[in-house]
Formats: sequence, structure tokens, C-alpha cells
Amino acid sequence: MTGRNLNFKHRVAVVGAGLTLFRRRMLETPQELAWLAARQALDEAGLTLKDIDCVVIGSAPDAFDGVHMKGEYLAEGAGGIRKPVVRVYVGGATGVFVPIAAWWHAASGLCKRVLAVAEEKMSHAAKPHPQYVFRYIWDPVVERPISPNLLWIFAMEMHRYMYKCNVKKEDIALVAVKNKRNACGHPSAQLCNPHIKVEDVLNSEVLVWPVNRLDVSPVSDGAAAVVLASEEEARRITDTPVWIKGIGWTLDTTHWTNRELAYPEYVRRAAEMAYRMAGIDNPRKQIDVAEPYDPFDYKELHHMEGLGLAKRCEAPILTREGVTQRDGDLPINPSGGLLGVGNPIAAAGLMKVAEIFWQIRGEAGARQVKKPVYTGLAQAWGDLMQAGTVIVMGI
Amino acid sequence: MRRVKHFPEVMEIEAYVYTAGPLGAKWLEALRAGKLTAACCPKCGRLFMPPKMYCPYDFEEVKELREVEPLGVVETYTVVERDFYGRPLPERKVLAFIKFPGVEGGLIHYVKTDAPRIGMKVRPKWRDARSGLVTDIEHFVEA
Amino acid sequence: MGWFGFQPEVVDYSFREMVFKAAQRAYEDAGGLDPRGEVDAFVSCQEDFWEGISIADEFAPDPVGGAMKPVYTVAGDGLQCVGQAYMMIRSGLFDVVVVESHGKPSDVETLDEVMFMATDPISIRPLALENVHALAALEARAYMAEFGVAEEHLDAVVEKAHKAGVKNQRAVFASPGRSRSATPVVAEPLREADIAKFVDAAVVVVLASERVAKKYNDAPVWVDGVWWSTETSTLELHNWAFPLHAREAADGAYAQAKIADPFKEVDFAEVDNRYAFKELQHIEALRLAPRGMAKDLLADGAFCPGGRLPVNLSGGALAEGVPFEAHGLARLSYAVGVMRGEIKAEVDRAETAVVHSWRGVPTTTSVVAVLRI
Amino acid sequence: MTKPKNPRGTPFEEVAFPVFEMPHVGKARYSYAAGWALGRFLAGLKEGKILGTVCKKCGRVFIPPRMYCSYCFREVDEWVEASGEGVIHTVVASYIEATRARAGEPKVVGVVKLEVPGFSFDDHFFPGLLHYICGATDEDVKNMKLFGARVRARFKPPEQRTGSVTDIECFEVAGP
Repeated sequence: MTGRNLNFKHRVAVVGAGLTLFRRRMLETPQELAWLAARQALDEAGLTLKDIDCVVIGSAPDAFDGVHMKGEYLAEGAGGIRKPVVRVYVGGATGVFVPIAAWWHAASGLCKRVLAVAEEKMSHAAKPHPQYVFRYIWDPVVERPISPNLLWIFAMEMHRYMYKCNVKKEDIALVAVKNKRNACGHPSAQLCNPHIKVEDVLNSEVLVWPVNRLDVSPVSDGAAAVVLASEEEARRITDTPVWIKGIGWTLDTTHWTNRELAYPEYVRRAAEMAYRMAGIDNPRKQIDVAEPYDPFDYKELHHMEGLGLAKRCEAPILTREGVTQRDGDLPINPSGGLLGVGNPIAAAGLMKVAEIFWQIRGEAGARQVKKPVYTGLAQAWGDLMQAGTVIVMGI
Repeated sequence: MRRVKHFPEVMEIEAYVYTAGPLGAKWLEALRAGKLTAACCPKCGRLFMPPKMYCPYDFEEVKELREVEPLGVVETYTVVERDFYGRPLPERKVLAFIKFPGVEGGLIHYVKTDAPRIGMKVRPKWRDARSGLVTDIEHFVEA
Repeated sequence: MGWFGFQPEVVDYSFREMVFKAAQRAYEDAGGLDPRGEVDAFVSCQEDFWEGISIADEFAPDPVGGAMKPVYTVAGDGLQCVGQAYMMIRSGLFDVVVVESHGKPSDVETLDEVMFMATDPISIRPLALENVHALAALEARAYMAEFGVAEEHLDAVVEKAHKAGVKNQRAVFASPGRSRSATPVVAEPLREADIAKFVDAAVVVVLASERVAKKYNDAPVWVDGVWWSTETSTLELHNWAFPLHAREAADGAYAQAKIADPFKEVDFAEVDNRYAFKELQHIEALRLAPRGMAKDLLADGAFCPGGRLPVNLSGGALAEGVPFEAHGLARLSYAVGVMRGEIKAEVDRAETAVVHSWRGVPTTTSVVAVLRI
Repeated sequence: MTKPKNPRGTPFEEVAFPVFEMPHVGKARYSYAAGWALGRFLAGLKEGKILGTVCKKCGRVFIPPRMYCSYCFREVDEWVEASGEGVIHTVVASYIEATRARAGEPKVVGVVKLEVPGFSFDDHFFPGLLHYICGATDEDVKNMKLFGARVRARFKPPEQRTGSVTDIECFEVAGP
């Protein structure tokens, strides 16, 4: 990206956000979950569906909901009734990608108010288990015949990270403890546990060594939505818009067995892109609160390093010192993250964006971090350990 | 040079388990009881079918079902003679979109008739053993 | 712009290799563009169940040269990707965006079941339709009844498509000698000849901002407008007789391109005709004929090659086949070929073209793009 | 005020109605064209060889092979054969099956960084395969002894090979 003009014609802000409960099984259809979130976001922004020009949908594999062309199916619940609707998709990283795509809908000047909705209903794929769906994310020819479980790939990355950075399972479990405790302040949370201890994580069922059951986020149903608006509209809608300052994303090669897994280079590149746009040169100082993707506890550490919020192999130390607690110097995942609030894949990513929105507006209530928040960051990750999406928001 | 050309694969989820949502569940329950219902939007007053917990016209929450007279009108139909791969079906089937007066939307369903036509009035033939699915209506017949 | 395939079954290459071949041709066509250094972002259009891979996005980066770069997937028609790329470039953050789409229907053994999985699980799926084309047949009947379209009008559409297709080297299904009325009825009123077959293909398109486009091509074809619309997800609530989604997409694209009277201002069109009746519907939805008049204008030869406003000089999907989500890019790439003069087609002027794609049953989504030289 | 205000949704554990099941066995069947590169790779496995491709511009070796270099965006130049030996890049012990059911015996699986005569590789890019590791227990995984351990491919007897990655039974630990 050479000679980029960073003075965009249209600045874009988030003006409202909505969430459903995150739970293991929900009665509502995927369309209805999307509607619950979309409606709450519209209400919060004081808008109706008539005010919306474009809809952006995010949802991870169709094979969970068991509906082919899920974007077409979800459109109606997400407000896509006789409107331009597009479904974007970068695997697990989709949640944060939805507002990124919504950003250029508004920044291009072609839409003024954009509804961005993410939904996931994993409980549909009930037999034998939602996890089984992940079998189909592997290369059909060279990996699937080995009958892999999704957790393998994470366990391999986690173990490599532990090996290279000399990290102990106890240090990693601290993340799960922090996030599951944080989640108690979140009205949508699936897994709040105010009394959880490191030993509970270490003593939980070993699934794929080094991953125990409490190292992993749960299977969830849920939806999230945000409303974005161009500058002029945003100022009309609210006195406290939260501006999108930077966007970035990167996809690494598909062939994950050919590269080093201990450091998420793709997250670094994605963050670089977003920081350049947002004018951030020292993220550790300039980012007040961050919501990195934490489907597994080690992932939070991994991503902090990729985002430049910690030096390589330094994240476990910051965590041990309490820097990443809500009252710490650099609060990480004050919402409770995927480990605490739940992991309806795409919706969980958008939940992080909503959290940053509420943190910046000072509306997070029990979850509000101690330090003043001017700039926040949300990040998600996906595909075969290859996708990183980053969004920087601020006042 | 020898190459392996094809590699078979089945996406073998055993089964999907769907739910119909709070209002859809009531709709299916009514079907099981042999009644046809439509959702009623409290704001715009429109009746629509199949029901959802939101109104697709104004995005309001919908909680109420109203019973609908099970007398429908064929809006469009097709006589299916072959399957997707072009093989003749053992039996020709009439598939129709059926509207109910005063209700937005309607039902896509089979009609048992030799002379389908647009505007034909039809009523449901209920199955004796019903399980709460749209197939509790075996098919529609001319009224 | 580059493409590969358009054969009923590409046996020797995997979908990734097909995309690579198409991308190679596209970058060569763009003056030897280096995807590793000169492209800001890549967009891929695909759907999981078409690929048989959950998160098919994983396989997007490598074959287009996008590893470790901004790449993402749109679960939509290739033209929707063009729409995204258009917005990205207009935002000012991107200068060169590559759009890729591919389809390998020959990899899917249970295409009917997979297509049926796109219908509503509660209101439609329990009916276990024998043939998903029946849903299109319902639309066909409604349209024909409302506007007085007869079987012979569909015969004319099919005949025109196959005749035009003979001159299109990609059109493997063009068979001008075949008469529609001689083919068996599949789902009345649809006959076998009304339904486009599926084809393996990959298409890659390079889009660039005004600022840098001349660097890659002396005579670029400009995208002057692109818009899309989804009518509703619930088939029961959509208009059976007329594709409102195509009308809204067209109106949006025309407004951006400042086209007030499409029938006068558009020189030729490539529209979706994956079912023969859809060509007539889409001509009307794109305001190239008043509602219900497409059949008469077609009979007068207005939409034939050499006519007043040729539609589907390529023969469209009936002649080329449907490569899943790459269909929109197939229409686009043909139109661009004609506008650049690379494809010799019977058209008086080729300065303004309109391109349209629909996503097939059971969707209600259309995309329309306006191209100008 | 804590946002989100009053998030909604109706969770459930077990209800009999109206949860309906749709069997999906065999409904989405595929037959992939393995393609130019993987087609030859699979045929090679049948003959007991692990084949890869090389990009001469950057010198990278691709196993599993592809017909294009992901980094230079050009067609690869030639085929090479790996020695069948390698070292373990990362390794885990799986106590569950793909279905999430508990496995009888823990399975050791890992990524093997392969050796190709005439080439040397760093840890950032290397030819590698995901596969089972045999001759090691879950204890060896837990104490991290296996990182960097030498392994050798153990092929099935020729008559049992089908042209699949499973023609390699596993990678057997040869020494530290």
C-alpha cells in the first residue's frame, strides 16, 4: 500500500450495539437470534429498520446451522429485506471482519447507515457433536483421512508455544481463570464462575494434551449486532459516537504444517495495517483496553504478542503480574471473552467489538475498566490458524 | 505419469437437530392439533405465514398466532415429472404455492389433483398420525 | 481478467489449480501485475457446501498469490465480490483489489440434496422435494400466467442462446440444432432445455482505482455502478411473478452510473438465464423492456445479436453452464471481452454494458453492474 | 447501567417438542479432483514415496505439494523425493476422537518436519506433514521429550495401500 491517502472522505462510527444471551442451546431459529441482536442494536441507536441502507452479515461454517447459503437464509432476520445484503467470511475471524466490511460500505459513501450482524447456532449440528463439523475444515485430501479433531491443531500450536517460550500450563490457566471471573459482570455470559481457580483448570478433563476442558471456550448459540454510520449521520444519531480508527486483516498460507506456529505472524501483519491507518506507533501505550480472541486461553497470550501489546514470550509474565486484569494497566478481555461469555463463533467476535464500544462509552457497568478508555482494540482469528482481523476504535 | 484423480468424501454429520423458535413451535403445535395458524403483527396488524417471532415488514416482535380458515387458493403450481438428474419420477406430483385470503405468504405444498390450475380452491388433507411438521398435511385437495 | 475451465468436468486440476491458472492469465492480462507486491487485497466468492469444505475460505489465499496478505471471502455471487471491491476502492484505502470466484460442480455428487439444504428447515425441508428446480418452475408459472408468456416465447429464448453460444468458445453446451419443444418436461412448465447445466470454471478479475488503473491497462473498462439486493429469505413472502431483487439492484446501479433510460443508454447486456424464462424476467427487471414486453421485443429481434440491444451475446448460462458463484464473473468477463473488442460480437456500439447475476433457487438475491469504456 | 441491557434468548436443555431431527447421512457427498500436484503425491504414497515440489526462485520445497509457489506466484519447477525421515516440530496426545467421544488409547499426533536430500530448512518454512507418531507414549508428549525427536515414515505393506495419506501408517520415533 504505497502512497495511501489516509484522509478518507467519510469517517465511520459505531452508534449502537446489541447482543443475545450466549447459551449452549437456544430455542430461537438462527433468523430469530439475528433479529434479537439486530433489534437491540437498532433500539440502542434509536433507529428503525427503515433507516438502514445496507446489511452486512457474518457467520462461520454453514455446516453448524445446517443451512446451505446461510447468508441468504439469515438475511431476513438480520434486516435484509429488500436491501443490499452481503455475507463476509473469514472463518473464526469473521466476527471482527463484519464491522471491517461494514466500514467500507459507509466509507465508500455508498451507504450511510449499515447494520452489521453476526450469528451462530452451533447446537443444530447436534449429532454426534458440533465439534465433529470441524472435521470438514481440514484439507480434504491430505488431512481428513487421518480423522483429526479440531482441538489437535490448537493443542499443537499451544504446545509449540509452550516449548518455544518455556511457558507452563499454570501460567496459561491464569487466563481462563481471569476471563471466567470477568464474565460474571456480563449479562449474556454462559460460563461465569467467580470462584474458579487455576487448579480447577488443570484438573479438568484432559482432551488433547496440553488442552484441558477448561482451557477451551464452550459450544454456544448466540448473535450480536452493531450499527455503523457515516460521520454526518453518526453525529445526528448520538452525542457519543465511537469512531473506527483502523482496520486490518491478513490471511496466511493454507498449509499450516509448513510453518512456525509459535508466533502469529498473520496477527502482526493485520495489526500493522490497522495501526498504520489509526496512526498508532506504540500500541502498548496507546491502546487502553483490548479484546484479543480467546477461544483457548493460550490464544489470548499468543495474540497479545502478535498485536504488539506484549513482547514475544512476555504475555504470560504480564498476565501473572496482573497487568491484564480489569484494574490493571492493560486490561485484556474485560468482557470475559470467549472463555467466559461463550463462543458462538462469528457472534463472539462481534461481541468483542460491542464490548470495546461500551467500554469507550463508559457503559460497561460492572465490567468497566478502572483506567479511562480512549482507544480500544478488538481482534479475532480463524481458518487453519491463518486469519487475523483487527479493528481499532476510539473517541 | 500416474496420478490419483479422485478422492471421495462425505460430510457425514449424522443428523441436524432444528428448533422452530418460540412462535414457530406454537405454529407446529397447532399443525399437530390439525389447525392452520398465521402470525399476527401487533403493530401493522398483518397476518403472515410461516410465522417468525419478528414481523418481516416492520421488524416488530410478534407473539400471537391467529387461526386461519384452512381454505387456500393456488397462486402458482408445477407438475414435477422428473428428478434433478432427469430421471422420470414413478408418479407425477403437483407442487403449488398456496395463499390464504388475508394472509401474507402462504405454504408451499403438494396438491393431489389431475387438473391443477391457478386460482383453484384447496383445503388440507390432514394425516391421522401427526407429529408437528408441515407434512402433517399430507397434501391439499380441491375444495 | 482471466478464466480457466468452462468444461463439464475438469479432471486433471483441483479447484485450487484452476484458480491459479485463471489468476495467472488475469495478472498477465493486467500488464504483468505482480500479486505479491502490487495488490492491496483479494476477495474470493464461494460457499462452503459447494466446496465440501467447512470454512472454504482457508483455501483462498495461496492460488491467487495472497498468502500473508489481506484476503477474505464473500459467501455470494462473484459480482457481489466486485461490488465489495468497488466499495473498498471507493473508500480510499485500497488501490488494487483482485476478485476470484470458482465452481467445481463435478466434485459434488449430491448436488440436489446440497441445493435443497438452502431452503428453510421448518417450512420447506420436510417436504423432501424430488427436484429443487420445481421451485423455479413455480416462479415460471406465476410469471408466464401474469404476463401472458407462452411456450413458444421460451423456445425463442433457448434458440437465441444456443445460436449465440456457437460463437462463444467457452460455451460447451451450445447446441443450436436442438429444439426446446423436443426435450422432456422436467417440472412443468420447465423443460430440460430450459435449465442450464453446471460447469467447472474459475474466473479472476483485477480491479484498480482511477489513480493507478492506467499503469496496468491503457484502455481499462470502468465499473460505473454496482449494486445488489436481497428480497427476503422466506420464499413464501417473495414475489413469485417478478424478480424485485433484480429491479432494485438495477435501480441502484443505474443511479450510481447516472443512467436515466437504460433502454436507450445501454448498448448490450449479459443477464442471468440459468432458466430460460429468467432471461425475459431479468430483461424487464433491468428496465430494458417494459414489464411483460420482453417476449414481444425478443420476437422482434431486439435482443438478438445485431439487434437493437443484444442480450447474452455469449449465450449466457444456457450455453456456458453455471459455475456456481463464478457465474456473475463469467457474465462480466464476457462483457469486458466484447467492450475491449477482443471478442468479435454482433453489436453496433459496445461502450456501455449492464451485467446481471442471480444466485439461483432458492435465493432472492441479484447483483447488477454497469460497465463503461 | 450495564450494557448489553437485558440480552434475550430462550435457552433449553432437553425438550421433546418441537425439536426435530433431520438425518443427514450421505446427503452431502463429494468426489474431489485431487489435481495435478496432489494426484501425483497420492500416487507416490502408493509406491512408498513422499514427493514434493520445488520453486527454484525462492528455493522452497512444498510437501504436501502444490503446482504453484504461494510466495513467488509462479509454477513450481520440479519434483523431489523426501527421505522419509524427519524431526518432530510439534506434538500432542489426543484423548478424544473426532466425534468428541473418549478414545480408548491416547493417540500421539504431530507435525513432522521432513528431510529432503540436498535441501536444508529453518523453523519458519519447511516441508511438513500432519500424522500419527508411533513408538511414543502420552508421557513423552507431556515431558516435551519428543520435540525435535527423529522419526521415520512407516508405510503399510504395498498391497494395503490405496493412494491416501493413510498409506503411511505413522511416523515412528527413531531416536532423540
